[in-house]
Amino acid sequence: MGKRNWGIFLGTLVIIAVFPWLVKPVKAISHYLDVMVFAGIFSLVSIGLSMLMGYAGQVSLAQAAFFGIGAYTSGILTSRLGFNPWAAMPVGILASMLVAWLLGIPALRLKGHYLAMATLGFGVIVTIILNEEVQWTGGPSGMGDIPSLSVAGVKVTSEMGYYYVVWSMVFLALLFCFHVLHSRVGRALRAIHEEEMAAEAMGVPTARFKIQVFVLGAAFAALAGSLYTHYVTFLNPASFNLMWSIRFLLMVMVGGMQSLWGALLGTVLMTFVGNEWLHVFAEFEILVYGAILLVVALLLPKGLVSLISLGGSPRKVRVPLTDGSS
Amino acid sequence: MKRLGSSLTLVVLVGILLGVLWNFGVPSGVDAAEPYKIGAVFSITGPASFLGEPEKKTAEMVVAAVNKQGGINGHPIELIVADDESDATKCNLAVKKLIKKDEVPVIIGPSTSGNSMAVVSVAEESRVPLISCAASYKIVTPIESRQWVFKVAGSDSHVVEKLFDYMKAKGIQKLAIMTVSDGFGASGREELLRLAPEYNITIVADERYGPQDTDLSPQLTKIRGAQPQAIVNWSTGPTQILAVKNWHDLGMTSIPLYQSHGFGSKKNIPLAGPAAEGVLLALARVNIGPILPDTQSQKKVIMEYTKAYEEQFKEPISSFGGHAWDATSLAIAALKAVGPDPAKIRDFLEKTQGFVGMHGIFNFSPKDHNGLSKNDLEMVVVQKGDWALAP
Amino acid sequence: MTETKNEPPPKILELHDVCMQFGGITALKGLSYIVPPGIIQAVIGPNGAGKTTLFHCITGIHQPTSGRVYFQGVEIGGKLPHQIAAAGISRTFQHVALFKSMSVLENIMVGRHCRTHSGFWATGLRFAGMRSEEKGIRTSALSHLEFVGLSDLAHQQAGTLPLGKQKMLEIARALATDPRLILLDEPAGGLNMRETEELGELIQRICHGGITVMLVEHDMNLVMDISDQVLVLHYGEFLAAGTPREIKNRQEVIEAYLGEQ
Amino acid sequence: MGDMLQYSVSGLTVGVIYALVAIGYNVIYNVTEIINFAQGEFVMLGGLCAVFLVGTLHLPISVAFFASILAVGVIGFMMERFVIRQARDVTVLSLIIITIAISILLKGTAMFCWGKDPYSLPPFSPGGPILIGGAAIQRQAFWVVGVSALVVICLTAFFRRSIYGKAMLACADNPNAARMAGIPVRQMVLLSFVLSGAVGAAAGVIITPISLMEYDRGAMLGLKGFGAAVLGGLGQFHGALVAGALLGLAESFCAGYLSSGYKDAVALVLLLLALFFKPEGLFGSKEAAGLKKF
Repeated sequence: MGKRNWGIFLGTLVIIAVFPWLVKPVKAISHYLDVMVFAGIFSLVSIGLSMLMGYAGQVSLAQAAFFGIGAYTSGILTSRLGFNPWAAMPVGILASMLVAWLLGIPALRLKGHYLAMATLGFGVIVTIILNEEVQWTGGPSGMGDIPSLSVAGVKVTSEMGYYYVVWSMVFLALLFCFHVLHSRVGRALRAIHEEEMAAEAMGVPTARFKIQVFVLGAAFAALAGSLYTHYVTFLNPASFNLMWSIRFLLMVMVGGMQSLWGALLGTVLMTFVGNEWLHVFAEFEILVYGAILLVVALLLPKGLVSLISLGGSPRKVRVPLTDGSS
Repeated sequence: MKRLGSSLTLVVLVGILLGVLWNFGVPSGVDAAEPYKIGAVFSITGPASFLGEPEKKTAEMVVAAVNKQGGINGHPIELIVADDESDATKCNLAVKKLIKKDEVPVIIGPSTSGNSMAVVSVAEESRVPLISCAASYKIVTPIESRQWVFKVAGSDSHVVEKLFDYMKAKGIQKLAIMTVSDGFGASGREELLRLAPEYNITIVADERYGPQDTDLSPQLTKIRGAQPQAIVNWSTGPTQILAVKNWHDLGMTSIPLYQSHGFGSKKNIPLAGPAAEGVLLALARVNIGPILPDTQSQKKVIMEYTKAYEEQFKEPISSFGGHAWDATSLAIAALKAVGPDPAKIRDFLEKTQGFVGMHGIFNFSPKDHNGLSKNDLEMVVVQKGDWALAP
Repeated sequence: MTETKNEPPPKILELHDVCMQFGGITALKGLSYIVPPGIIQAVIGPNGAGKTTLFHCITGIHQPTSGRVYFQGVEIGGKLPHQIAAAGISRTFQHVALFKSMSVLENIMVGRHCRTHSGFWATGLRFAGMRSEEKGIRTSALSHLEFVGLSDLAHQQAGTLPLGKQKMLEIARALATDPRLILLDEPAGGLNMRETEELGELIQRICHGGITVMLVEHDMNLVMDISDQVLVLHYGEFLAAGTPREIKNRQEVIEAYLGEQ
Repeated sequence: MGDMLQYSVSGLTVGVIYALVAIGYNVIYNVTEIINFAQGEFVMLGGLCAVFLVGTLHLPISVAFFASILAVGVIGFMMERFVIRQARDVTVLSLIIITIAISILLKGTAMFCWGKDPYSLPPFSPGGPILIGGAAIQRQAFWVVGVSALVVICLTAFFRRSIYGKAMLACADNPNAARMAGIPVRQMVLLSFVLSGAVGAAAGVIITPISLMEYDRGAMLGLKGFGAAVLGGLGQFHGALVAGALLGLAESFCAGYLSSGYKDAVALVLLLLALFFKPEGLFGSKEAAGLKKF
């Protein structure tokens, strides 16, 4: 991974690690910790989506559905069948990956609007199933008393504890993705996004890679789902509906699609905007939310991150001659 | 140098971001007399806004009235209202914010059963009493893990028991039910299915539909095929009006149609039009103040609330607003008696007996954090565009 | 399939009665032709003769409606483009299809894709094998960069290069897949005199390196100058084939290009 | 037997509404290849405008019908003129986000103007439902089918016969060539949004008497409408009508015979099957779908 990314990676790691202690003493914003826990959970989803959309160029409006599959699998296994949460988590991830693989094969042959609509349709079907299979999912009235996570025997119920569990997962995911992106796989994904036919002609199995990155996105979303389940300890289908898929899409778009930092920044900002700062508008919240999206989509197609790296002429793409890690 | 520069700018930007958060959030100076805070979280926007909006208006009206008379022993009441937009995640965050940032000693709301369930664990862990305005019995059971949670809405089981008593008296044995596929409908359906055998009523048809369906004739046609002696439609919002219209248009008025207490808002009758004639439902007394006999102990309180609400908001009252009246009044009563201490408020609420509210006379106990029963409801029928006590 | 040492297969590419139809239009009608290995094979013909369609059929972007395509004796008609690339056929595109936002070096490194294998897990968890493979990709890409003389532009964004250099980069990217056969689709299009000369030398150097070259080109001087064999297509059909000198004064070729006298 | 007829009647009535929404998608798609995610909101606004005109201003329903169509047509005009046209780097993704943002804004504005409660409209012709063979058909259903048929005929004629219509089709196939031929492409795109708004509004007005209308009704209608548009073959009007009817019938029969809870899922499964196995739709041509560059 390039020097620049290591710099930002460590810088952000420090900020996130210190954040709870900065916020805790100040009563007025002590609840920002809870918002950041959700921001961390949603970041996992948007990192996966950024790999799929920002790098491989495939749009998906089904991330909330995979988020839901992970959440409900964990919920059902732990509250109904007595699994240990840590054991249920990989099962949820595998289930979500399998579903993503089955959907991906036909869906990823499509492009643009068609792919958007196929993933959107699938997402709504999942919400309907969660609503209808009452005996398993508790249906619309939801499923409660799900055990919370426990690390080394200690129940992680405090926000602070959960904050570190979630954000450590986020940084592991970031590390994994950066390593993938700074390798032949990352180049292949960007090639698919740029000129799919040329990539195929150069030997990149574009169909297989698109499905693999789609499955990776689903895996991250399912992991986030499990973390969400054991944090809120209550699930209802409305938390995984189409509106949430649109929110994840917007978090990645607003932040900026060409880098994972964009997805992270977009997620944190949109989580705060959606849950915190817009309250001052109270009734007008929905209007302001729509207006922000419109302005960003119209004026900042490259997202907020592009503001940071707007250094004069299109900057040279830094690929250090010597491999970062050697 | 260039590389280090751009990574530094990112770190600096995030720093500024934190700075903005820092001072943006800090409140200005402290008020004069220490205000008693009441936290409130309602679904003011989103699909459940027909619950949250009247609840918010009522809560604000009740607090304003009390403040006009000098608040509680000289302390003004500060009502902090949060909108959870009918979303569980937002509700979870809103309640935590009320507890941590605003340090409220008592919380009223949320409006929906789903959101209430999502914050039960938060109330328990933060040991702050929460008075939910939603109906599902799961909000207060199992009681062992619901020490800090109360609810002022009659459980669906009470409404179903009232309906079944009435149907049993009419000799109805074959019943068809149609319920909307959201929290409200699912909870109603569970109670209907659970309690039917006790009144030896067999469910001959169990239909479901989406909250935004545009036409319920398929479901009603299937029900007609099952030849039930009565139909129960359990939903809120537009679908309950559609059910009445389709039931009327399909010429099924010979089979009596019962609605859930969701139909209890006055606005629904003009919307359903003449088709609503003869529709039966079990309602809390808040909706039928004028036709209550004067001897009814709740009548006075209900008439005052109805007059005040309709004067201020120029729209008919809704039974959901009544829930907020009960919750707010209970919170105020507790604050008046024991002051802003969460634990004391909890104990006071648990011991409250004979509290005259909109939805009945509340008799709380360590085992029952709802305090209502089926006798707090009346069987009502729609006659000539208005409520009338059912024969 | 082992090649016997002394007697290389007589043909590297064989087209057997290849047809290609798009709805009503027939782009290729029953084309049969054999390309011997180690030569520069030009393919010429007026616009719409089916040259690019032929390239698409060979590289798997289109599946021939009927007929068969053999590469080194193995049928590749039904295969996907990335499988054909792995088999040893690479190409450039008529309208340069570079990965514009990626760097020059990264473009070439993508060419190395079919010669390497570490997947998501290997790269994500940085297995040892993957790191050495990355180094191998880098050094190989740098050598191909050297071959086409673009070393000083390694970190330049591909999209910002002038057209001439972009064409060279595309050739370097194709070479990076270690092909046995390389298809160049109008490489000289839009180049000036000097650039065309350089291109001619590069193509000859590629051929001397043991890679068979198929060249679709309108610049007749370049074609006649460097090709060993010339195939002429006309409205999707075989018109003529032979050495540049034979083709130059064939009457039907002149008519096909200049129209009836 | 009566049930079958009843299911098909209610299925057709709802299906025709999906068809009108699908036609709204096609009108814009035909010219710009944009999928307008705010199409459902046009329908909602049409219904609520009519509610305002009839309920508050006490205008006769016929005047309200055309006034609503005009009003939402103007909204379509403003949407294209002041938003879509300003979009800089027009990628599929940014267009999806822009139209979603507009749908959220329209929904928010409707929430302020009309509040959150459902509204109804008096049926166009009063009187109870007509009983035919055990099935009760509401009079409004005849209006729904009638108006929809009228819209399809007018649009097909417009696109086939009139010079404007042909110009709009030309823009879809090849905007640059159309510009070369002197067709003002910008005006054609603008006209497509206005037309799509009008068609959406028509659907909104005629369905409101049957199924009521509220501020957030647009989303599901939009989704079902898109399903019909794809099933019928994007860009095909008669395809949209047939596919819409099919979708409505499938939903109604599923509710009748299978489980009413999975009714919406049936429509979406049909959408997915169409997208996966017949992207060009029932009536589209393979090449047309293939050539559409996304």
